[in-house]
Amino acid sequence: MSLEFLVASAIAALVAGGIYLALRGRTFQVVLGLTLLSYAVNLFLFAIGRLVVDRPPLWAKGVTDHADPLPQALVLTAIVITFGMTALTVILSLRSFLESGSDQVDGVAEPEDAA
Amino acid sequence: MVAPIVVPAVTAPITLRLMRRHRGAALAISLGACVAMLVTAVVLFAAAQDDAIRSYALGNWPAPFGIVLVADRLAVAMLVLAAVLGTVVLGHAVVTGADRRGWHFHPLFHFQLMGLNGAFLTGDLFNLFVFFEVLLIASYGLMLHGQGALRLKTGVAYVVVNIVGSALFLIALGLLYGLTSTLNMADLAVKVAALGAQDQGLLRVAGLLLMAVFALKAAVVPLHLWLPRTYAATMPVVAALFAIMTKVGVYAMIRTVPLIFGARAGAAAWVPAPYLLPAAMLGAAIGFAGVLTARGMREQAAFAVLASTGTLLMPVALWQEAALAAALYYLLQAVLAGAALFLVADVTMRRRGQYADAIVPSPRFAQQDAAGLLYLLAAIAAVGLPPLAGFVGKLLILDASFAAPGWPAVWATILATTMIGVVGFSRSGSTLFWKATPQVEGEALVEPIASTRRSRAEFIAPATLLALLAALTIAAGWVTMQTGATAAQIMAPERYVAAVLGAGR
Amino acid sequence: MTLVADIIVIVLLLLGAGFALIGSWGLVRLPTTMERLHGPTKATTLGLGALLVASVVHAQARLGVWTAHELLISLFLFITAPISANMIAKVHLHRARVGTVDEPEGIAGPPPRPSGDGDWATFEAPRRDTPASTANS
Amino acid sequence: MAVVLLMAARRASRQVHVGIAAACSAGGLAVLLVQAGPVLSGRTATVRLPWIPTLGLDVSLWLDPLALLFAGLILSIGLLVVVYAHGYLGKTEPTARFLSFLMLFQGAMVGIALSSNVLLMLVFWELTSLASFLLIGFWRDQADARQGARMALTITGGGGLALIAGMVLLGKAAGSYDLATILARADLVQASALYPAILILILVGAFTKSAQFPFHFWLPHAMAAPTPVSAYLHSATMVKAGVFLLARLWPVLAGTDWWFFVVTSVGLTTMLFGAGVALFRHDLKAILAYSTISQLGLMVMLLGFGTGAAVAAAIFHILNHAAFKAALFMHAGIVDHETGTRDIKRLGGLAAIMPLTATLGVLAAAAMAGLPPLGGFISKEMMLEQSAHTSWHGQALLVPVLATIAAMLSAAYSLRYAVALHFGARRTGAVAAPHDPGALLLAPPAILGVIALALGILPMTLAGPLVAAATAAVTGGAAPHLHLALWHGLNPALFMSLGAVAIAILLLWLYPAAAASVARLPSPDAKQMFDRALATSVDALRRLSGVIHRASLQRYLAVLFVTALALAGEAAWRFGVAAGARATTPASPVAVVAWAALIVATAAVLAVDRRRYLALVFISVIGLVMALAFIHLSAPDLALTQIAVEVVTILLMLLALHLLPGNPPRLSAVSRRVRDGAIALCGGLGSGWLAWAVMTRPERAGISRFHWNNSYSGGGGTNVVNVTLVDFRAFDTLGEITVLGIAGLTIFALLEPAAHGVAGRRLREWRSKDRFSPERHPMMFVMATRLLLPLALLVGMYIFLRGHNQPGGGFIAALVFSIAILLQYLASGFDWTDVRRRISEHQLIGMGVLIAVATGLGSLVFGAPFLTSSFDHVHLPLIGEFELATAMLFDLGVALVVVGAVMMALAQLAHVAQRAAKQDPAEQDGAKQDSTKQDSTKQGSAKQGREERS
Amino acid sequence: MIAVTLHVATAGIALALLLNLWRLLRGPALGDRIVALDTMVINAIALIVLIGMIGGRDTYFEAALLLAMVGFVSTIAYCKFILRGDIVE
Amino acid sequence: MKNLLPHPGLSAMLLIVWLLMANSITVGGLVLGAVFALVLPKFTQPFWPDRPRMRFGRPFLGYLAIVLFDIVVANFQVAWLILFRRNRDLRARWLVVPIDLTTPEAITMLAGTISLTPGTVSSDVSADGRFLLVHGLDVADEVAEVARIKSRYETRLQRIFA
Ligand code: NA
Ligand code: NA
Repeated sequence: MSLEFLVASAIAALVAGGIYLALRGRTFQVVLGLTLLSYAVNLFLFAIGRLVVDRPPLWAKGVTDHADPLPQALVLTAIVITFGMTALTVILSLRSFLESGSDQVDGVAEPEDAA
Repeated sequence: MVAPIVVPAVTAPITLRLMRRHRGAALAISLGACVAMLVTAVVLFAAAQDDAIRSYALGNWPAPFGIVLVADRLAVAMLVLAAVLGTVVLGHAVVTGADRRGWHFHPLFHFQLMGLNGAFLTGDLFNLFVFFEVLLIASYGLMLHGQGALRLKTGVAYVVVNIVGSALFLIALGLLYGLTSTLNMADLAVKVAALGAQDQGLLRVAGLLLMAVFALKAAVVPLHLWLPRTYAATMPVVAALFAIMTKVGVYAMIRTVPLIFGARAGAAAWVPAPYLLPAAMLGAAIGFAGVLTARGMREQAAFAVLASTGTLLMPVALWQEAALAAALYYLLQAVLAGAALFLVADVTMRRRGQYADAIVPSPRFAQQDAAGLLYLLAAIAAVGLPPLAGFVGKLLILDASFAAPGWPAVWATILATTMIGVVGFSRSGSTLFWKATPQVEGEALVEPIASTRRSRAEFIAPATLLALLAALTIAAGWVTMQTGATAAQIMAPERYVAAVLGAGR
Repeated sequence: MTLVADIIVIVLLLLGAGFALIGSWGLVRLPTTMERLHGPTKATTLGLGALLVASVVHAQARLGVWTAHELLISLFLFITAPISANMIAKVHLHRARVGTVDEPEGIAGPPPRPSGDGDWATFEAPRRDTPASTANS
Repeated sequence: MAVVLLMAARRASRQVHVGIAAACSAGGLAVLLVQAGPVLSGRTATVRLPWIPTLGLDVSLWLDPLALLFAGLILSIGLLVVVYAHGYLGKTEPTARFLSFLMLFQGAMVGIALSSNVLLMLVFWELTSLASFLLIGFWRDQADARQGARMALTITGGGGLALIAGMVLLGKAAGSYDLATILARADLVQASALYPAILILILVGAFTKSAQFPFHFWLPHAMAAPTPVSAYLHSATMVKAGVFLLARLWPVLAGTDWWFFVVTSVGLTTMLFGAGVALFRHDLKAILAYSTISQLGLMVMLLGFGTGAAVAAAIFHILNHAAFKAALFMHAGIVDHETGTRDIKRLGGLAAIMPLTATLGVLAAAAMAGLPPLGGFISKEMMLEQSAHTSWHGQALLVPVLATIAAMLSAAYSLRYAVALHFGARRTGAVAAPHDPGALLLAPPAILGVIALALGILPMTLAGPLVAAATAAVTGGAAPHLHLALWHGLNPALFMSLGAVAIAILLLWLYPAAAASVARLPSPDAKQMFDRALATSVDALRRLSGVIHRASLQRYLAVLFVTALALAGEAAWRFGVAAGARATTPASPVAVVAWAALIVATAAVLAVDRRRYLALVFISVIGLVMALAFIHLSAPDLALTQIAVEVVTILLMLLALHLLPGNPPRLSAVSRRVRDGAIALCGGLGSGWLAWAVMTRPERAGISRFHWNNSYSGGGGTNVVNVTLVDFRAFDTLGEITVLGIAGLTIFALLEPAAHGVAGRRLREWRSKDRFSPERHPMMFVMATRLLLPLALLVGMYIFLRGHNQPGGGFIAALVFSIAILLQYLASGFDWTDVRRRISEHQLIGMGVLIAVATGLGSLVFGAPFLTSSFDHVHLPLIGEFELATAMLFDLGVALVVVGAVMMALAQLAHVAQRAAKQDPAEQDGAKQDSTKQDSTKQGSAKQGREERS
Repeated sequence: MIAVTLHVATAGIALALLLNLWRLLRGPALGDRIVALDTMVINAIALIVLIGMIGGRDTYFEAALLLAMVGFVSTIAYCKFILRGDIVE
Repeated sequence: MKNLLPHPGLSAMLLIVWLLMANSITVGGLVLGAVFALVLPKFTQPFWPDRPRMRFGRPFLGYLAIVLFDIVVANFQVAWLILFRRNRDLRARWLVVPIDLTTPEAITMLAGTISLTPGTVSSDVSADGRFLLVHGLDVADEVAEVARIKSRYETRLQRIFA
């Protein structure tokens, strides 16, 4: 098995899991789904620079063999943004639950005791 | 050139700091910043009149290695539009006190403008993503401003859908980078054109996914589902600002397709082409049908926004210069008209007590005639009847799309949907402003706003937008000349590439 | 010298990996939660410690530099590992006391009460002005 | 041309309003009269202002005889109507609004007449529809008025849209939108493949406006308008716009079989139908409305004949009809005004009590009946004469016979109107003793009546030149030989006319019986049908729209996923996405193990998805594997970030999880889960394959080569990733921290009010079903964190300072700082920790953004672009060489924002439940009263309280 | 020789990770799962150290240090959640 | 001096940690480390009220040595148990250790030591802070084990935290 296959199949698994969870009915499941999706996207964006083992992009004189630094920088930016978005989503869904008494994404109110 | 981004970026934290203790000063700075932004935008606009495309290398790193801002006619026109809309809407928010209905309105507002301006100016695809995120997350904040159960619930959907959209954006972007190893849009144009046969499939996947993302932002059918409730649930003054948000998606298409996915892009040439036109036609149909069936003014305005996007994407989808020019004119007026509808909804619902914006008869309310007149004018603009700019826009579209493939369908859609819109607005308008029910005793649970000098000030902003629409009509000759030149610039991407990468390349 | 260093490195590596593996094996084969807790808290700390020392020696032997910062990792682990174990034990005690189905009592049975009239902090709020309470500080 | 906004003088007296409006009309009329001489002598006056050159839409007006005729008609009747309205409208009616609408209409109408650019004409055309809408709905409290207005707008506006299409096509076919040019290119247009479409579309526009069958039904309902409006718009002018349009475009459209059959047939049908219905209506205005329909049909039919003589007849009839019909409407208005009813069955014998009114009514009705010596007689004769020469599809008799029948019916309803109303037994409706009205009401119709009479007696003098010139303008030829006179000798037309009148009288004799039998006929009510059709379709659309736009995130996402999949699938299917040829990297066993852990953990997350706590635990595993993968694949910065973000995310989720409802039941059905599973599977496979395809392609030299080469020399750092973040792509980072900052602000805005209102109540009432340990702050943990805090801060400092050259940087350092502080919250609780913090999150975020921007702006001072970095290696005695880079200052801004945002999210979330619990009942009530409209002072004080604490 | 040993050691840690994973999936007690997760973190640190040694570079030290420092935070948070529900009170 | 250097022990530790992290001893590193070693304790002062006085002299070093030695021993013991002792032969026991230490810092250190050393894990402290609950993996004699813990670790800690 090649690393490329492992990464690609990991992306596949994460995306599949992410999509499935994102399509569920409770906000927390959706948040989990988004988390999986963001893992997948980060990995994807990272893999786009091609996989290089043990050649971190730290400049040194004469070194030419290195991982592509740019996708890493992009992924870093993406991680930060995703974190902000995740935090917001988590708190928004919580707040929405507190306001409506239901944690269903489609806003069907449940009786209080079921909550 | 960086000012349209820096000004709001500085204003936001300052207003954040000042708002607590010195509201007056904060308001002055906030509004002043909007005006400054407007002035900057106009200066840039004036500079762009020489038809030169200017690029600005951030951090002094040359393109395509660093991030560049690019001010071409399209970008500066969008800047002016955003600044105008921002100023008017902010003024309205202050006058109506909407900015005090929750936390951090002003910082969020300026961050929103920063995101918009950044998205318009940037010449880098990943940077476009970043500014999309800035404007989106600011829009989440604004969208939730004022809160309430419905708004929060709707907000969850809005946020989640857009997060998934952002994930798609990254995947598309990643694919493009994987194929071309560049992010600069001009450089992408060059590299995409040079891709070999084996990469065409991937290229097309990337292009189509990117278009799907833009379509989601632009609320193109069938990716529009999120829009009506979101815009209807938010505060009208915020929704008025959002009138430009869907157009950012359209902007992104207009920016990227001729440049990156133009004729030389192989399998990705004019990449949204087969699908955009039918989607746009459906969008116009669904939008205007929504105008007819809406139960509330905000919902109606939201559908009108949807309709305008559909209408404007029809000529865009033809990817021809004249059609694009017509689309750009329509875009300008559609943003103003959509915003006007929301602001009119705002002044109306503030006066109708618990009837709010529901399209049902209510007892007579304060300043009904004035609100009715504004509604009439806004509806005229939105639906595209004379004498306001919507009509001119539609005429331009009809004229420009003639003889393009599928023009009879485009024409039929535009005219038929206009018809539906006319029926819709006339029904709702006569229900809202003509029909009256007697005042029921003790009904006014929510105190409506009475007619006062202060409350009359609330009409300034919507009236301003309508005046701008009128100006857009009267000056249509000049404006169409501008949009024509803009379209010519867009359809000649080699000039953009040369301006960004230097003539040597 | 290099040979000695190499041998030290090899031994430490095997020792470290071995202890880590044994610790994890303990986690699998020991009968209940409390017993399993012993594996990681001990075997892995030394296991990791041995690997870190191996790394130090290795760096010295190969690259000729003294790098001691690996030891910091051990420092942090020595501070944190007992806390983790303590908290997990509390989880176990609490859940066993509450009677959760999937939290069987270990072979040691329920914990004896401390002498005197009180109970363990997991079951009884720590009393003020005692070392068990940090509320007074 | 003459639109005056009376709104400006809204508060002035009605006299002023009427004065302005009348002056307006009169002024326009004066201008016309001045121009009339030259125009009739063949010199067309033109005005041309460029408007939208790119579109070919100019404000170009011309005044040819046809325009003159029409504009004169509009302005003169307008003047009379304004005067009439002054008498007609009640004292409390908003005359300013009424007259401004009326003037808007008048201006638009004149615009139609004068436009010499077809696009401009469209503008005015639609404006008339709009003005008509406003005027019909003027009495907005009446349901009839509102519905009538909407119906009129729907039909005429809709027709207008067809007209738009027709006109633009016409312009395209003729190669210009300039009317004169178009009129000269009939051959071009008629040869065009578009001609049938152009014709049909334009005819639809004209027929709807002129209430031709089957678009006629809006007109009777437009009678809900005040009578001046009916008189003006719906008899004299607007409805004639369609006729005008046919006349205007006659040279370019007429003369073909298409034209003849469609126009003639529709006109003839309308004429017959309108007349027939008019005979059996009892509402005065309804009679007049159907009569108008019929008369319009007549004019249309004449234009359809396609001969110059027929055109002349039509044009003369336009004049006649305008005079007598406007007069009749005003008459009906007077009757209504005085008697309180318009029901002809409740009225009779008015001649005795309202002699002047009666005289007027009889005179005008006689004109409508086509009796000599009135103008109506002449034009009817001309019509019959023309129809006698017309053969319809080989049927020589069809047109004359039907035309005679129509004339007969017209005579019948006209006579009925004259006789039943004014003679016989006295019936006065709701009022006991009606009387003639004042001069203001009487004068305008009187003038019109006189004109109607004069047109009969002195036709050539009064109308001859005008009709001739206008006819010439229509036909585009020389002025035809025209002989307008009462007596043309004994020709077929006279016999047809005589016969028609005779039968009409006979018919009136038999009227009661006929009326009874007609009443038994099913009478489909167009309005009800229209309303029902509209309501049904609105309901259906609303249901459809409701189904489509149901508020369902699940659906939004499913559509999004499916769309993306379909698009990607299309591309892959059409062009293929094959793997590349790049050599793959063999995976070590440990990589396989880590991979297995990730796959298993992902599957476990799905398997336990509703046991959220466990799902989170498995998410942790995935995060850990991700970090390991980043290490293995040469991305230490990413690994660091991943590790730190993971912890913060887990804390956040646990905080939220605590307040969310417990393990919930499964929501979705099996079928739904299968569907979602299929989507997920496709998405997973697709994205995995895309990744595979890219990874197996050889990499290309791209822009990152530059980054690598310039990282140290140009950016002053060896960690290329960090240099990219804070230098090459610092602008991205600026945007990114802005995102975080906004997230922080939004989170605060979300959580701050959560202690109030519904949410606050729910928080206070919230009780977990789980039993918890009573121990809040475990001793060992607390003690360890006290030692860890300085250590972690030190590590953070280290990571921050070396980030430029080694893995690390502001963002990771900030996360370490945040975690160090969060650890204190975790161990010692919110209150304990919060009082010990020195700086608020707001300040951190604000300062961070400002520092980052200011760093970028700093370079502007030195004349370099925004965000240009600068660095130097500084030598200090004792300390040695170290590096100072502005990029580090930028990184400091990053760090501040990150700490601020993270703390905002977690601390606020941790705080919210407790704050709600601490709310005293008094404040609860205040909050309940108005949860959305919090006044700012209360927020301010809450805010201050928070600030003082921190 | 050292290279071989390094790979052997790595394989050992990998095996240890698998064992942890098994316990994590299996439970049965929550405590078991948390221990398993905690141990995974420690083994991951070991793995990072070994990867650093194999590559002969110092670059991964921070990652290991960070994991040692913050890895236990999530363990504690998971425990605190079970014990108190509210992890910050 | 006390103002400038309120916690010499902590400061020294921070300095050492800094130097270890920097992985080199340079003047610049020392200065920077010293700055942090001085500033951080002061900055974190509010988060650690009543920092106990500790003696970092010989007793402390001796204690460290013993603990390190015990950790190694413990690892072998526990490894042995894991590998070769059958589950049913495990003599897992709860031990209740009465403690004479009075500061939470000291008790925590004791508890931590117990967890790191042979076959024992500190599981809880009593609500009054006078007993530790310790889990032994294989305890033959409970009383002897408790006595060993007290004599080997607690007495030394008492000296350090005097
Ligand atoms: Na109309
Ligand atoms: Na009408």
